[in-house]
Amino acid sequence: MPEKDRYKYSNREMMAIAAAREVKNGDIVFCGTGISMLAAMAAKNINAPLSTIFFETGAIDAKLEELPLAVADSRVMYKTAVNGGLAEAFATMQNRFTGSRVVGILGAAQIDIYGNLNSTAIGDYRQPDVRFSGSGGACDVASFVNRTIIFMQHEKRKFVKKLDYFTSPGWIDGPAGRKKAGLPPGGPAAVITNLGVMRFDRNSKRMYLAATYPGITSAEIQAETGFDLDSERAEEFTPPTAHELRILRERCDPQGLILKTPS
Amino acid sequence: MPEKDRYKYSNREMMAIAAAREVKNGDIVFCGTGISMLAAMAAKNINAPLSTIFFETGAIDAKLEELPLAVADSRVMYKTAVNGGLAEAFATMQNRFTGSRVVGILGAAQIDIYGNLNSTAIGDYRQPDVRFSGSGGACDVASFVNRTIIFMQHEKRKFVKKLDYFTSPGWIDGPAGRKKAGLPPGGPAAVITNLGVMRFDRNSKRMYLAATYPGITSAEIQAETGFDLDSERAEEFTPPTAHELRILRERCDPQGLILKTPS
Amino acid sequence: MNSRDDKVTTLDRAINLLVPDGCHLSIGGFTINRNPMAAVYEVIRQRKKELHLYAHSNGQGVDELIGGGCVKRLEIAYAGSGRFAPTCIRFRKAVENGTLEVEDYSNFQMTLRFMAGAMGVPFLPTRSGLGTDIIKKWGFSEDLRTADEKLPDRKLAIIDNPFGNWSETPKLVLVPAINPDVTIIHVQQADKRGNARIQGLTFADVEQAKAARHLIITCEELVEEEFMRQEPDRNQISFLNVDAVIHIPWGAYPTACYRHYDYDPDHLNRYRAAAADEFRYRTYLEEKVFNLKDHREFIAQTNSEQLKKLIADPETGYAKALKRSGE
Amino acid sequence: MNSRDDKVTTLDRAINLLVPDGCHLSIGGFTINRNPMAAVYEVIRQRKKELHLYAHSNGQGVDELIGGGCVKRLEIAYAGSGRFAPTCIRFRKAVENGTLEVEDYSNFQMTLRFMAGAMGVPFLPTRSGLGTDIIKKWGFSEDLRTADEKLPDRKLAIIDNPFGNWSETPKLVLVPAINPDVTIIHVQQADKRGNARIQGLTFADVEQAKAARHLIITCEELVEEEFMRQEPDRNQISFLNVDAVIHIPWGAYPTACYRHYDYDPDHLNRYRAAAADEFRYRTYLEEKVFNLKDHREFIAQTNSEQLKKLIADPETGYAKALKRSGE
Repeated sequence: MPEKDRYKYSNREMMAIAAAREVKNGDIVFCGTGISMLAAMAAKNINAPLSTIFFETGAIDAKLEELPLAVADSRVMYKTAVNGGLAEAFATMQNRFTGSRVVGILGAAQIDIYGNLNSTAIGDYRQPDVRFSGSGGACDVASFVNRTIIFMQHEKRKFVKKLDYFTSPGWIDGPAGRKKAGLPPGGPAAVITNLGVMRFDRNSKRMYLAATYPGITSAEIQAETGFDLDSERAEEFTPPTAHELRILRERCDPQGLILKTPS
Repeated sequence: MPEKDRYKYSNREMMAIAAAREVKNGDIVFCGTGISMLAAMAAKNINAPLSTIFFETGAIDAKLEELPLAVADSRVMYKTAVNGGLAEAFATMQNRFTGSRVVGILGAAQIDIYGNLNSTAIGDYRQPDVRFSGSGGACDVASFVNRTIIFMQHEKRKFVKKLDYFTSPGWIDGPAGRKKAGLPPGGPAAVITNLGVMRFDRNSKRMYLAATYPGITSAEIQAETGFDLDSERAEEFTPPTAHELRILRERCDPQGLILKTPS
Repeated sequence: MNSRDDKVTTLDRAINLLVPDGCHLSIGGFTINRNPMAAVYEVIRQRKKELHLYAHSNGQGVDELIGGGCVKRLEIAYAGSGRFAPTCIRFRKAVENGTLEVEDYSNFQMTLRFMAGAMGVPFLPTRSGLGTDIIKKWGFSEDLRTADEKLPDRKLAIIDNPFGNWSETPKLVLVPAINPDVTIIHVQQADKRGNARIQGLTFADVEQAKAARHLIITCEELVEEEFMRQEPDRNQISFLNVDAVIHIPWGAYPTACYRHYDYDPDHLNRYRAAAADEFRYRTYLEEKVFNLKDHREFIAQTNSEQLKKLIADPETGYAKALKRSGE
Repeated sequence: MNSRDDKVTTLDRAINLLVPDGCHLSIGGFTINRNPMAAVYEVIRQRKKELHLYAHSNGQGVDELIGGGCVKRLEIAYAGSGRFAPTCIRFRKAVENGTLEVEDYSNFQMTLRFMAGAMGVPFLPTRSGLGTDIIKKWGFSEDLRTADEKLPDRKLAIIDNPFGNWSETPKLVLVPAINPDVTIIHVQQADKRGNARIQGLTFADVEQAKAARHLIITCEELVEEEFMRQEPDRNQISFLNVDAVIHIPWGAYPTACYRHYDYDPDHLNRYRAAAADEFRYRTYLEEKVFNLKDHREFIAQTNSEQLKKLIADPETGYAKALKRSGE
């Protein structure tokens, strides 16, 4: 009997667990609100107990007894190692010694094949069809840190050939892109969507399909992607285990604030 | 009967009071250790009760129940408005709104006719005959703030045509000097020595003799000055009053730590 | 900035005096925490117009000022209220309708810009944004920048590192200083001279405060100066920077104030619903802002049972087990 | 930098491991307060050589490292111990004898250099020093700078403001970042993971700590992590930056440690007298450093009546009415 038949899980749970598995023990995990925070909490509670959750607002290693609904939620201030401010938080990521230990978890409205992100606007920048929140700390994190993990809804209009607005740097335009731009090394490591997991080719820095979720085909993913996605290396993703799900649900989001709310 | 015969005062007391009188009510007073701190305390206790004593170490409006022997003395930390650090303290002076309200009290090993200071070295910079402590915050204060008051021992080798090392900017080389260098306006207002008080000509920005202490002649002061000192405008200095002296001695330095120690 | 010994005043007077139409304003707080909401509502109530607004990641306060029709131009990194509005709704409408000019920066860039203003330098350097449209696309036109002497002529500048590859950094983004005409922040404690203490995360409030020509502080608690001086290590802002102090309990409501009260999820959800609809938003403004005399009246009108639920648990600093989901 | 959960070690081991000969070292503290003296004596005791030392206004610690023969090059703003030595004596002798190379900056410049290192940028800007010899005269030769890859090629750089006259600032001094191989600071409280709390003025310790590749913290009190987390607003340094934690009561002696003890005027006066004379200084080094096993022994040897007089009054944080005048 296949493991996955023994319990049900939602797409969002799958995504949170997929991202949590990317976190290594000892990582400093920069996260935002919503699913990225949940993934960071899951990682710390499951596979990376020595990882440190870190918010751009300045909270280092928050206890998170309840799930914050914003990175400035008072819940991130409780029993931290240090309560500082934005200046210190971003400096920690730009700092050459600590920055290289940070993994950033980001989301966006659009992504291109090099993992560059748009979280600012659709259409003309000065009078957009759709306006989003803007960079926040995303551009900073994507500029500074060693590794980023990106959450996306997998839709053709979001996986685009060309971003309407280029908010946060991925690999820019290929292997020399970041260096040419003047950015430190490091860049996106994985894109986690509701359909599968994408990674970036070591040489070309182009996105490829690394894993499909159970029941999803490469062709279905390609159909939802606005550029050609190499699927040669695609494997089937190992779904969340009962243990992972239990911790995610019971310890990380017992109120269902993220797992059960429409995004 | 002249007032001054009714009590005795030392040169150092005269200097402290002379500097204290330069402080205006509402000024933010940057001071160092020794006589400059004493002058700031005297001003606050005598003529400028709303002035604020401010140390480069980050202490704002310290209570100073005992006289500190260094600007990092724990005595400056007691009941301040804020205990910060160096970064905040110097930023307050470079800040365009607060900086313009700061008066800095400085000392030096050498001074020139434009009020530029040397507190670094005598002789060749790389292998000096005499090495001093170096700038500390003096160069910063002299660069940023609206007005400085300078304490000097009046000796020919200290009032020089050319500084051996130019540590802290006064008027540089005349009325356009600071602007040419890229510095904000403001600059030295008075030089207070053991012989008299010098000021700077409004137009030429050259030092002139503004006041001689009782019993001291302009010629005696010129003899101790390594450049020509205009003495046309010199008046006799009004010596410390009994009230000023009492507060200086009893409230500011009851242990005689500054007033009774060789400098 | 002044040296008066007692700066306590009313919000009505402070806003009237220090926030003229068209002024360059900065407000503290972050998304749904410690926004100076009492002051925001007073600015709207006084029908201030054409404000040039600066924030980094301010959600509720920025959105209400925009919704209230007070803001002409905005420089910001992130206009969102966390899970309550991933993109602020009145902000979004205003940008899409072309009624609000926006200049985008990153969060660190905005922080550095306030820090530069506080430090008295014209810019600070960072590596953030190299290669992106934050560098290339400017929201404000060059003409506007040239014409307005309160704006730097460039959004930012790129320079080669004058120290070669020192710090392994070949080039940098320089972001220009902000010196707002006035900054408004809400703090937990202040004394009548203006010494102020923020509890919990400070966000960029301290930099915003020190960058400004004038500073208005609203506080939950107005305490004795002696109390503030007992523990000066915990104070961030001294009287040197402060112009006005206003005592307003619940002054950050409906956003949170750590150790005092939580954000009000019900109110924020109702706000979101109202903000999405022009008619309902008009009604909201009339009922919750224009028809009320002041913040005290707003708080008095608010369901007291609900307020009680928001009061912070003394141990954690927030309202434990507060019902926060759904509409 | 590491993620170990227990970084408590001995000073002997930490210095041995993290302070090799020739390394670039930075020490915290200011003149006669909170110098990491126990660590300074251990560095001397281990006869470290050719150190490249960074400080801003460090008096006693810098002077003893120089006197102990450990320092080849020094970058500093102010080498003095307040009224106890307006110019540090062994420093002065070493410079006048040509045995110490010095690069001079101002206090703010040094602070900005550490801050740049902490922030991860190659420089920070200031207006300080324009027109002076701090800009024009370089202590380290261009050849040395070019040859040593741990030094920037220039002492500093002057640039025109790329934003025109924005902030009324036509030009600026850029000072290069410092990233020491190791920084040592002494704090009042730390836990075993390295979370640290400084009481009173922080000087530039926090910037020095965060700029460094490795960080050694000595502390007066080693406390439970839970204690540190009860009031995280009061902590300045997190475990993320820390390599080693060493519990050393009286670790700043003979300099002061606010809220714990005062500086020792008698010892500092005796030090000054010894420092002025070659023979007496040799004797001082033998008796007070080389012949002692560690700081504990140094403290045990010190007159306990005198130590008692130095203990801080709980109200003011210093030793009230301590006899401080004369020799």
